[in-house]
Amino acid sequence: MEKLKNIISLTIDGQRITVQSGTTILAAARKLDISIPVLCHHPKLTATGACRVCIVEVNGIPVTSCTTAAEEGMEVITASPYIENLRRDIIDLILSDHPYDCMVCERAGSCELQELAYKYQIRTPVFRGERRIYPKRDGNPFIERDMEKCILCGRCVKVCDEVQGVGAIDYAYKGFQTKICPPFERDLSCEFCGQCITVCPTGALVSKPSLGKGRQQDIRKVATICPYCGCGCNLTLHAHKNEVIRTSSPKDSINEGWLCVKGKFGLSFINSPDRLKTPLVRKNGVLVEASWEEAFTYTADRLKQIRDTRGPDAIGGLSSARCTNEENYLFQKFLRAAVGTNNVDHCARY
Amino acid sequence: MSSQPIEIKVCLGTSGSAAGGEEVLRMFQHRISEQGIEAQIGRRCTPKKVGCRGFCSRDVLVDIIRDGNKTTYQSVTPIMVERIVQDHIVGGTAIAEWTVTDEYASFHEKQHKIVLGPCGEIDPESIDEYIAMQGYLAARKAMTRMTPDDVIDEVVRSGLRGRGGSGFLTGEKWKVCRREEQHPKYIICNVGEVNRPLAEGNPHAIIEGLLIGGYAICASKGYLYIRERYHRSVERLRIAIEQAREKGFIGPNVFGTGFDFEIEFSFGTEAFICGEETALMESIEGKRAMPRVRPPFPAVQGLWGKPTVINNAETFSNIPIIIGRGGEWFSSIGTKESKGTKVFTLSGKVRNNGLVEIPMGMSFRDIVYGIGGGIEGDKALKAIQVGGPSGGIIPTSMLDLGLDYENLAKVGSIVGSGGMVVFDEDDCIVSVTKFYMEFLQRESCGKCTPCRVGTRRMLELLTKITEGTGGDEDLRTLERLSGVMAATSLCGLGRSAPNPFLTSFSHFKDEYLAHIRDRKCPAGVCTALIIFSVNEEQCKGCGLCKRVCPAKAIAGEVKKIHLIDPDRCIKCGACFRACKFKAIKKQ
Amino acid sequence: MAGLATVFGSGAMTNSLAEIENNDALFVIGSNTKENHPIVALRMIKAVRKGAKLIIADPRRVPLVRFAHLWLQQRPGTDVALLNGMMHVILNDGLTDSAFIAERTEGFDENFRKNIGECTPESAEKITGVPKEKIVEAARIYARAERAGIYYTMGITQHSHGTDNVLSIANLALMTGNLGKESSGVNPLRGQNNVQGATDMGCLPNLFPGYQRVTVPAVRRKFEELWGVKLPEHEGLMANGMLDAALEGKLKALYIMGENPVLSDPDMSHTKKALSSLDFLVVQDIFMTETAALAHVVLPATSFAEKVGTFTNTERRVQRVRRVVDAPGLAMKDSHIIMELSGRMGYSMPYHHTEEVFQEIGKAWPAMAGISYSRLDEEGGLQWPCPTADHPGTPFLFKNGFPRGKAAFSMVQYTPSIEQPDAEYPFTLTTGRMLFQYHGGSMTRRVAPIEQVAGEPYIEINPEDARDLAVTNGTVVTVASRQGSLTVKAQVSARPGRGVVFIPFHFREAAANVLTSSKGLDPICRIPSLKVTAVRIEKT
Amino acid sequence: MEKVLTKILDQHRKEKGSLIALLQRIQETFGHISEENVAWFSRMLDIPESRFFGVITFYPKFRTSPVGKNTITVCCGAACHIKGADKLLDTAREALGLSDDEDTTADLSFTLQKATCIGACNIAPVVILNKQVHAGMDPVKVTKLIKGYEREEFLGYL
Repeated sequence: MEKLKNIISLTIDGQRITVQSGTTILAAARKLDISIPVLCHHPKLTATGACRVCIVEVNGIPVTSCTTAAEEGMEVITASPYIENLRRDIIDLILSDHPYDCMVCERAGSCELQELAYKYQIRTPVFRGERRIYPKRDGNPFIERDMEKCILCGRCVKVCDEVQGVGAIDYAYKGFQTKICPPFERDLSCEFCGQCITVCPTGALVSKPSLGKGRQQDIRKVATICPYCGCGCNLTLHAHKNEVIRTSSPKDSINEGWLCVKGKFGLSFINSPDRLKTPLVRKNGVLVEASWEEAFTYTADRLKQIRDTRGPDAIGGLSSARCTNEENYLFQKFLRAAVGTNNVDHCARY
Repeated sequence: MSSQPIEIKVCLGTSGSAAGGEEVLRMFQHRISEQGIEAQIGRRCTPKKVGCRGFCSRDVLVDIIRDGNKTTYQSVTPIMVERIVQDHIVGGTAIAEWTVTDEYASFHEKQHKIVLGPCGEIDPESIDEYIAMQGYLAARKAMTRMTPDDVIDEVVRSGLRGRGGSGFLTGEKWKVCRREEQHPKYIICNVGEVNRPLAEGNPHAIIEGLLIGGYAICASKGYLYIRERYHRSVERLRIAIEQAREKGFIGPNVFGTGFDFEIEFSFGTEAFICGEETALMESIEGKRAMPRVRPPFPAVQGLWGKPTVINNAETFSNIPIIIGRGGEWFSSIGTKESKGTKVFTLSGKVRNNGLVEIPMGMSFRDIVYGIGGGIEGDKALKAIQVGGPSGGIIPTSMLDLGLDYENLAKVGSIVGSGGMVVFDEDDCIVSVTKFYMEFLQRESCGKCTPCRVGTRRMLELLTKITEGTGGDEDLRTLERLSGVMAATSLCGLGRSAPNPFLTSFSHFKDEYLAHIRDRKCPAGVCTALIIFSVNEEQCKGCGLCKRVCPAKAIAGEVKKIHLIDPDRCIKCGACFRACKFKAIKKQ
Repeated sequence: MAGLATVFGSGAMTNSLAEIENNDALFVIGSNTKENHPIVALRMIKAVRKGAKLIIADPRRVPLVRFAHLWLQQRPGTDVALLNGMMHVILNDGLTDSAFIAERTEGFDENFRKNIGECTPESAEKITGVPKEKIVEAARIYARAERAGIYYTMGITQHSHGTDNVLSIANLALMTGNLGKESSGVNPLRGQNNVQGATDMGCLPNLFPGYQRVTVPAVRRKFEELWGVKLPEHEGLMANGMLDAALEGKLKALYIMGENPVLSDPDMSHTKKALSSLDFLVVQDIFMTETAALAHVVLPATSFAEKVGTFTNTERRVQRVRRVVDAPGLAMKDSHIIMELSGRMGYSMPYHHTEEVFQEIGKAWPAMAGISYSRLDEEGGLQWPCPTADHPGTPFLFKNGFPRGKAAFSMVQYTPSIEQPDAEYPFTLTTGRMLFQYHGGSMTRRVAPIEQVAGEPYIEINPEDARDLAVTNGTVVTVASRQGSLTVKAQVSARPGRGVVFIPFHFREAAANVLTSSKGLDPICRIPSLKVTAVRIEKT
Repeated sequence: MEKVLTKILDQHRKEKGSLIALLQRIQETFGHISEENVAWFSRMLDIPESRFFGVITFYPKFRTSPVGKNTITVCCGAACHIKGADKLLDTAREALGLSDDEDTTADLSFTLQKATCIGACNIAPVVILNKQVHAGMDPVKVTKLIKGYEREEFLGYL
């Protein structure tokens, strides 16, 4: 039972707010629509406190707002010149160990680091120095892992462990050499759910099949539903011209923004060259291309003929669990109303 | 003729052993039994091992206690044992030329040995000897006559602060944990590298302190976190635990009070970051030692998510003394805010390297020149680094500063767990700073940005300077970087990592500028900035330099002046060291 | 679904996916959730992380077992014995919810109790191979939990006694009152994106849209009015009945939309033979499937990404499908094809927009009357029943009672599966899906990266069996059943228990349904027994 | 092999030890922690291999390649550093014929390691050969130490 004593009030940038005890400063600030930049924080994962970008000032001391719980009477300043300078320098440090290849990066335009570099106008870092170079590329066919772009926020490690329950990757080595990788630096071998791509703030983890297929600004995004199992995951399909090149999922959906390998990577069948593109009619034992008119006429004639000679119950229909409600409705209506039989079923009704 | 037994105490600390202590002890045992010495003189001779008494530069140290007189021999080797046995043990005459000199007395005189007191006196593997000097009385007193709150009050009264680094008031920390309602609770003793002499010399004091602490916060389990490779410390603590368990001091129903307490080892492996409390807990849990964000503090949510107190072995060693003699007594030692004593490993270019315990507030001058006996080879003192790798560098001008938590904080340093390294005129401050930064960047866990990237960038900039390619702007960048790291790093390692640079830069700015503007290393250490050449007036043409030069960079005929080819010279310094006529110049 | 409908009067997941994470206990039986419903599994893992107890009953060590508190490895097809054993414990320990039983159920009578009383954990252990301690523990965890949910899939239904399994599960839930509340219920997880919808829409021989019986005159009259045409009075044939009728020459034409029964139905040669004996076969699909290859007319249809409409997911949530790209070539929307054919057959279906169809569904079935495209666009998805425009949808069912009044206990006794291993066919084959592939593979097998990591069929063999057969990873073996045989590479794995083997059914080159039997259908819902087939394994 | 692993596993389960304790035991037994052994324990304990690898690579003590019969550790703490630890390291490397990126001799007789401070600052510089600490070392002593040891028999792991 939550009691009233668990309610605390504090001020953030001079605005008063009342929150449940245990609420972080970051969460409280967001309630006030005060934006604090973050890189390692992710609302669906446990706090890490690693990137330090979300620092705010409490009693003159910088604390990470993503991990510090609000306290009664706390006075928080989110963007004093002192804090903004520190923040800028932290981002600068991250950029000093990050490749400057936004021009070819898949995430350009949707990269959280790029966004911060832009906001703080960091063109060349003050803190220049050696950058991690990893010549080896991961051979798995789904996830491009460019660890030079990794800012070690740890979101991927946490999502893989906490959400997906797999633990395919973890931090390895330490200090400046710290690297997130599969065991013994083998190629990634996992469920390939792509959750790590979803949470990655930079271009370190991107979908391999979509590399080079379309830039963020040239993409149309359409919300729809996954065609695979019955979970009904919400998908956002990213289309470039007439091709679906990538999938993401809205984070507040019933699937909470998570997908599986099929939903995330399994939709290229849409643009498969194997797709049936024209009606086929069997002639002399062979299926040959036909016009719609020919196919419709032939089909309707044959069905009518059978119905007229053998009765409507000589005709049956099998509908599909892959088709829409509307199509299924029309299908059974067709058999019942147009053909006149209840011989309708679907294969996967069990 | 007296029948009082003769005691022979052989120092078998890390240093004593390294110097051949075991061999010396074996020699004594062998001589005494083989030659029937005991029968010959009609009394018992008991050679025994004792822990480190601190004066390690003269190891192996051996005490002979005969008829109530203690004679200490220094630098004892196995060969010397025969004569000591004959002349001193049998003959009753000490061998004056082998005994310790005045410096041994002055080394000890200015110290105030509370926790180190029994080290070097008692056999660390004997609980009876510990009990004989009132061991476990404090624990008995705490558990039978005091409530946990009383114990905490006493520790609060003593003003004891954590000896591991942060210097947080021990009693206050315990109080927070005591208040937590969640159970079980844990109490952890970190046995760090500096604590090894304590573990080796008087392990029962640590166990007793841990036991009292466990009682005070109502923990049921104590952990001894220690690196596995400290074999001797581990072994002595293990023996101590077994003995204490046999006596019923740990285990179920301690002292019949119904309090159950178990102690377990948790073996760490080498990682400097494990000095950080939360990283240490991660390590005990078997994970990568990456510090956790705080709050929540360990006293509220620590090991396995349960309330936990962590102190180091020196802190725990003080506890039986505080309970035994009272917090009031303890607080009479030291300064206003820093009570008691602190153990340091005095090392570097000081004459008397060793383990010292000083009352808080003692000046660096007294430590270096009083206890330490001054600088080796009568060179000039340059600086003192205190507080471990992330401590600060104290210049000669601050020699009269009293060593306590407040003063060190004021000069940008920390007390730390007790490292003190002395540098002389031959040491380059920039190079030393670079060395510490190299260590810190290697030991950074890599979790937070400022420390992971910052330490690397600082190292790169310092390297640039020592290589003579630095510019003034690099100093500004270093300062700016220091500010970010100190303000925003996740744990103490990153926050204190700029200390060596900040303190050395503020006191030795000229030396930095010499590297940058003059491309010179005044101490002649930074190889990129030094040139070896032959002083023609002193060269006798002996050819030794030519022979030792690995790069074949020296040419010259016998009895004629030799020359160094600067292009070939790899600046290894072999010629410099080899020349008997000081004819090689280093600039 | 027939089972659940019998008990409660409605067959669907009683609860929502989001409720899973608030379960105190989860009983997952016959469901390889982590591979087949990966996102549901994430909710289950979340529940475990929040402190829930997870019990899994499965003949294979499915990946979710990693998170389970208890894993019961029952022999394939012995679920009723296991469930009855658990109920025995619950009855014995007095863990039943008597208030719930009294108020909301019927049939909890002497006979029922006597039947359960005979099913001791000891006897269950003998049948199932699960140690009785585990049965006892599972029963107690489930019965003592405040909010307990049961989750199952084809591991329960695809048996010659699938309906019994479902009834048994329902008994367990009813007995402990785990129904009609948030986070506690009986939840069949649907294997395909719109199975729920296809069923809801009345693609069933006995039911109109909304589970309304074709044989009830009043219902029929309502639909005759709505559709303006006279409708047939008797029930039609079920899918396998149609195949049998085709073989018998009674069914002459079949119109298949978006299905591939050759691969997905049991006993492939039987299916092929049946389809080949038709006078006329029309297949409407997006790929040239094994079934389409037998057709007289193949009509190119559109994929989900090329059309608008709605899908209903496993938790009865109706959600919008939207067009992303244009269909390739001359491919046409399925609805247009049906409308065109219907017109040519003399029954005009003049819809101008898909939404008009959806509106008509609302008229046919009151439970969906409150849902509209605009609401779906705004609210993201609605769970039926949702009778009015201001109704928020129904996250969990039976809050205020069961559609049939009182829920009925059913007396269920363990009956062995039809396919029993013997000396000639000593192994029990169970089939199912793997994470990477989907169903007959017509979609996933055209995705290159998926084929790269999981493009090869295999048979899982227990390490001890493998040793006896002198088989190692990659050894090609012949697997033969009473129906047929195939060759496939062995994968030695500790997942199945001894004597059990597993083949994923996605691969046409080693189609598991060559082996399965189309006989031994469940007497009530005519579901084939795909999970238990006796096979023999030989090195080739 | 499997028997040895099972024994370690049983003991680990009995003691409810941490992952680090397990890795220490594996290394004690085999001298190093092989990929195959990690895979085996990962399977038996259902702990992802990535956790093992993360811990192994965090602590410099753990190694994934076989260790030499003898281990020479040069302390490189501050006190040892200013007293010439780098030179000792170079000397040892040369005496053992190791290149900069090798730490173990080809015949697996020696492994050379660096230690951060081992806490024997007062007797710096120190070199540890197997368990024995050698104080006040210089390059000549290091060479002697190594050459003297090379002749001795080693009882080896398992």
